[in-house]
Amino acid sequence: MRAAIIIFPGSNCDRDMMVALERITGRRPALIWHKETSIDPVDMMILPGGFSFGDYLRCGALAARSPAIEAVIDHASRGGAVLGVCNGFQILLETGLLPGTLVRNADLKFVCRETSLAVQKTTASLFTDGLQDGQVLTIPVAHNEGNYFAPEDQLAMLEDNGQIALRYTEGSHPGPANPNGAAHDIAGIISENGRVMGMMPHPERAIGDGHHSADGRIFLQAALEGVAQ
Amino acid sequence: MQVTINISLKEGVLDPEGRAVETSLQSLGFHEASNVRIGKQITLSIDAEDAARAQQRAARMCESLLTNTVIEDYSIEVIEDE
Amino acid sequence: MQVTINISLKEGVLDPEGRAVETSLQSLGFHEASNVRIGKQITLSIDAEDAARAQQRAARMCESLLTNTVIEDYSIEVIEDE
Amino acid sequence: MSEQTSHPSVPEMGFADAQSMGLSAEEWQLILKRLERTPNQCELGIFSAMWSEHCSYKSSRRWLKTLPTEGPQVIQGPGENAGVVDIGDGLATVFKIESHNHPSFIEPYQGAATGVGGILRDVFTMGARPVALLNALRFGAPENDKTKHLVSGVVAGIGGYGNCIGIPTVGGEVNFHASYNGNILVNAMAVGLAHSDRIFYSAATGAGNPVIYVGAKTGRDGIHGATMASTEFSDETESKRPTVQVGDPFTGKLLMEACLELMAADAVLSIQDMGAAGLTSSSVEMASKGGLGMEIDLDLVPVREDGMSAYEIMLSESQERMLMVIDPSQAEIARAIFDKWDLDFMPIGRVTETDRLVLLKDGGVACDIPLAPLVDDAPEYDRPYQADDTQPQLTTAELATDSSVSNVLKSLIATSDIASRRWVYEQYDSHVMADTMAGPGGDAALIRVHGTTKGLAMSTDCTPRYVEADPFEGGKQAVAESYRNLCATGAKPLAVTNNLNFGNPEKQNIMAQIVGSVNGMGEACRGLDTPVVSGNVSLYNETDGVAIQPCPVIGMVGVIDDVSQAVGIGVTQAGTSLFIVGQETSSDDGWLGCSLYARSIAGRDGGAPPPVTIAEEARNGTFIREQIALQHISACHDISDGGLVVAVAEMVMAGTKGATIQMPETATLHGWAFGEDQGRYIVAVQNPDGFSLAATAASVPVALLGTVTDGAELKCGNEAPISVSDLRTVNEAFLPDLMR
Ligand SMILES: Nc1ncnc2c1ncn2[C@@H]1O[C@H](COP(=O)(O)OP(=O)(O)O)[C@@H](O)[C@H]1O
Ligand SMILES: [Mg+2]
Repeated sequence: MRAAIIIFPGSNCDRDMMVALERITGRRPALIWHKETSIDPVDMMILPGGFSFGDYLRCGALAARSPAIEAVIDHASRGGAVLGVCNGFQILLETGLLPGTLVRNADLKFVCRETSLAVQKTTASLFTDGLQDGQVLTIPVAHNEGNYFAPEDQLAMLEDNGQIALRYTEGSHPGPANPNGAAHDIAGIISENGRVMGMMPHPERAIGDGHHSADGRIFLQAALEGVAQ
Repeated sequence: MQVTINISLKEGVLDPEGRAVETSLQSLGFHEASNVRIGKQITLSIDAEDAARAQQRAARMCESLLTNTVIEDYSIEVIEDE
Repeated sequence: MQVTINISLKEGVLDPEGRAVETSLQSLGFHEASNVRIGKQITLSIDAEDAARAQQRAARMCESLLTNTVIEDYSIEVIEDE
Repeated sequence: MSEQTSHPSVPEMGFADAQSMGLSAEEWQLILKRLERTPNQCELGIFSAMWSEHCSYKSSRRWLKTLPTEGPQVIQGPGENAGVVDIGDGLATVFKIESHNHPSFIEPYQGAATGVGGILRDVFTMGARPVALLNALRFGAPENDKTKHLVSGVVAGIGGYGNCIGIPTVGGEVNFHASYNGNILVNAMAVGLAHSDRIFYSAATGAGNPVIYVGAKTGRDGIHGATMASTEFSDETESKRPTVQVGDPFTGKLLMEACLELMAADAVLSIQDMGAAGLTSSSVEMASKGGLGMEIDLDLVPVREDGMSAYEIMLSESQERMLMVIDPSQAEIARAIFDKWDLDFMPIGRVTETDRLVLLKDGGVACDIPLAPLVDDAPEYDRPYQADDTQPQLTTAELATDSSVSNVLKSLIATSDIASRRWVYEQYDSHVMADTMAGPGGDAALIRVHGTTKGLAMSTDCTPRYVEADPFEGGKQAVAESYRNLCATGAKPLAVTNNLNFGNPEKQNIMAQIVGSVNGMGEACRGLDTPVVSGNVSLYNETDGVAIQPCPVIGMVGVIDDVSQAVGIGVTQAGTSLFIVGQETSSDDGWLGCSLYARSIAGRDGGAPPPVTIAEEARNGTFIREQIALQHISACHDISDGGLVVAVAEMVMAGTKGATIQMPETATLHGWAFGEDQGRYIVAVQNPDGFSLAATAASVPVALLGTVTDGAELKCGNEAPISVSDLRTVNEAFLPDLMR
């Protein structure tokens, strides 16, 4: 399993993701600077969390115009696996690899806390094939713009196509299940072919070893196995 | 050339910030305020031979970076230097 | 009455966002762009008897909530309903 | 333009100019004497900035010198950008706290954000990668008009910077008191990790070496911020609204990565961030520490605006800038690194042998002054002091009320002082970097140290009402409480940083607060073996002549050898026994004077605060750490604000179980339940007999308090049980209600 993490100026979860993947697979993923125009073939490309380009203009907007993104789009168009976490999700939406947009949290505040996520296995996807339908994962979020929005018809299409892979659900946190007001409680979506996924929660911050939860490891492990299939 | 680009959310697109501002205005006693929407205004200089060209380049900038055409509309104003 | 409020950073106040956007425009090949500054544009309806009154209320809203007068300037435009 | 271009003495400055820059008549005379001529505007500005309270510590220096600063663990004490402490394995922790009080009052978001940015630069300047942020915040009364706006701006600003740059904010404190209505406190602390043999210092080396400016461009931001931070506030200053500094965490992140990369490449000889007083303090400090001079061509400084004068360039407080002396043979490598990160990299001058600071502008000399007087001859005052009357010792009997313990508990945990801070800390990314083993909500925060089993523990603390009532005991208490917070997780406290927030030192009673609390702090740090390695002083925190409650904040850092053995405050194992550590069963007449109970329940402010016995703190803390290392303790919490029963309630709310506690049959039950006697902890233990024996052996008094139960209730003696979810609801309400 070869993975590459794309680093943009302002990315700040690149190292976290690298450490998590290394702990899970024993193998260090490649780190790719955003100015690279070609990327050696890998099984999965990961867009990490953070504040690429300071979140200026719109989250992910400036990163989505980086040279390395063309290689990511190329990889995806050949059916390669792509995972975007948090800011990485925002970037994927800006590139058009996934539909919709992420706007400011409904209460206009940054939110960092644990969330409970229900896995939805309504369509085949390498990201969810190894998980159970309805399985609840406890994984933290930390973002300012995680409020998923798409026009009604597009939301209906996402539902019909089974592209909603993770939904916020009731859990142990005292606050509301949905931390940001996202439409249809969407925490993560996949592309129609199930090979590109974007999610707001940070699995790399929940891999056990002293983290509050080890459910992020379960998620990443399943995704890595899914890619290897 | 001095160019102003106004970017607003398309109708029907959720504007949590606008909504929050409206609520705050109401609670401050500005009951006459409604339909608050928050957009962006970008100003920049564009080095171009004429206004039409500046307008055209600004539109290209909007399409390729400055706006998210899924949820945003834009309008451009060019002021010629004297 | 339809009111538009343009809010911009005072001159001399650092605009990191404008700078980042400018750099990005340059690297996308828009070399003619410079002095990019990013402000806000708020649109709202104000229920008022006349334009002067709407203008006055909008200014009050700016002073008490909409702008951060330490670092921002604002201007108001009122369009009367027909 | 001509004013700055020609000779240094044109235009001539007079005393009135000096005064407008915050200098006294004596200081003006001293400048004339040292210079043997009249300074020009730029030179005068440099003197005024360097001699401001903020840069020179002229009122506090005499007392700061009395603090203990040494120990085998100390690699670098006060005097550098941040303190450096050995944590073994070839690693060091680098940390400091700093205030941004005045800017945050004027523009809360940017003030707080730039405070965070500034303290981060202090830490990575030393060659350390920042790994955690903390803060200490004081706001006015909740009902004050401005409080809500200030809270929301400051919290958003702290988060805005820390979240974006990607350093977790893991702890802090927030309190509300009317004395901060017109003068809030925003103190930010950063903690970093470095290799202990790869620390970078600011002293310039090698005459002839290039001086390089890196980072963001210089604008007219916050000119004279350092002097502003040294004068009292009034409505007039508020309306003056100086150009505030705007933080750019994105550039901050690039600058941090570029500097760390450059340091790893061995190209940096000395480095200093441009903090308060910008290019002035950085150039003066680098040159004077190196015993050398510096010549800078101001025309080469990257600027954002046209027509900036020498004065403006030297005193600008634009953010995200650094000054470095580099090895000339490494210049190309250095430039390539800064190019990669899209940052300015500009040689602007050189180190000289002259002992002078020489600034060139527009082909002329804009400044030519000797460095020695700026630093060594900076005024130092021995200000007179006279303490306010000592507070009476209030008896438990005179503060007793009729309410049941359970009812008092419910009231106390709802008060602004004790209520949950969740609304605040959920706006901070507390686990970016993925090393946060314990974030906000417990006692100390814990950050794992990569490549080792270790964890860094850290906390910020101060109880201003104690300091106000008795500066000496209050100063001791701030240290002791931080110490307890660290010990409660199992970590060994190593050293402290402090931020002395006080009113106008020219008033004798304020000066007495400073002297008393520094003395108390010193005694505690000596006794607990936690030397002071860095710090900051913020004086003149007054509005229209009314001073804040004194707030000498302590930031403490320690280490736990095996972070997987750390314990939290939440009770998680039914059947474990709860003990009070540091208290005999018989001593049930607790100290209510100056407590939150006295203030919120009995309606009585003041009274002597609980005394702190440092030897007992050390003994109890050591015992707690040993028992945690032996894994005899499954939950631990120190007893502080609100006393014993509040501490138990916090353990239950943070955990997954309930508890039953026995209460003594005594006339002074409220003293027992809510007294704020120091040096105490509550622990949950598996083996009560073994624990008691160990305590006896260590001469630590302990008393059995109760049991952790499977139910979701807290039961105090024979009183009706309170459901844990009710406790949480009451405890969580204050901030969301206030901020709604
Ligand atoms: N401003 C803040 N930022 C981050 N965390 C905070 C802040 N204020 C309080 N906290 C966290 O809330 C918890 C309770 O704070 P506090 O009551 O001051 O604790 P203690 O009394 O143990 O010192 C601590 O974990 C603290 O770190
Ligand atoms: Mg504390």
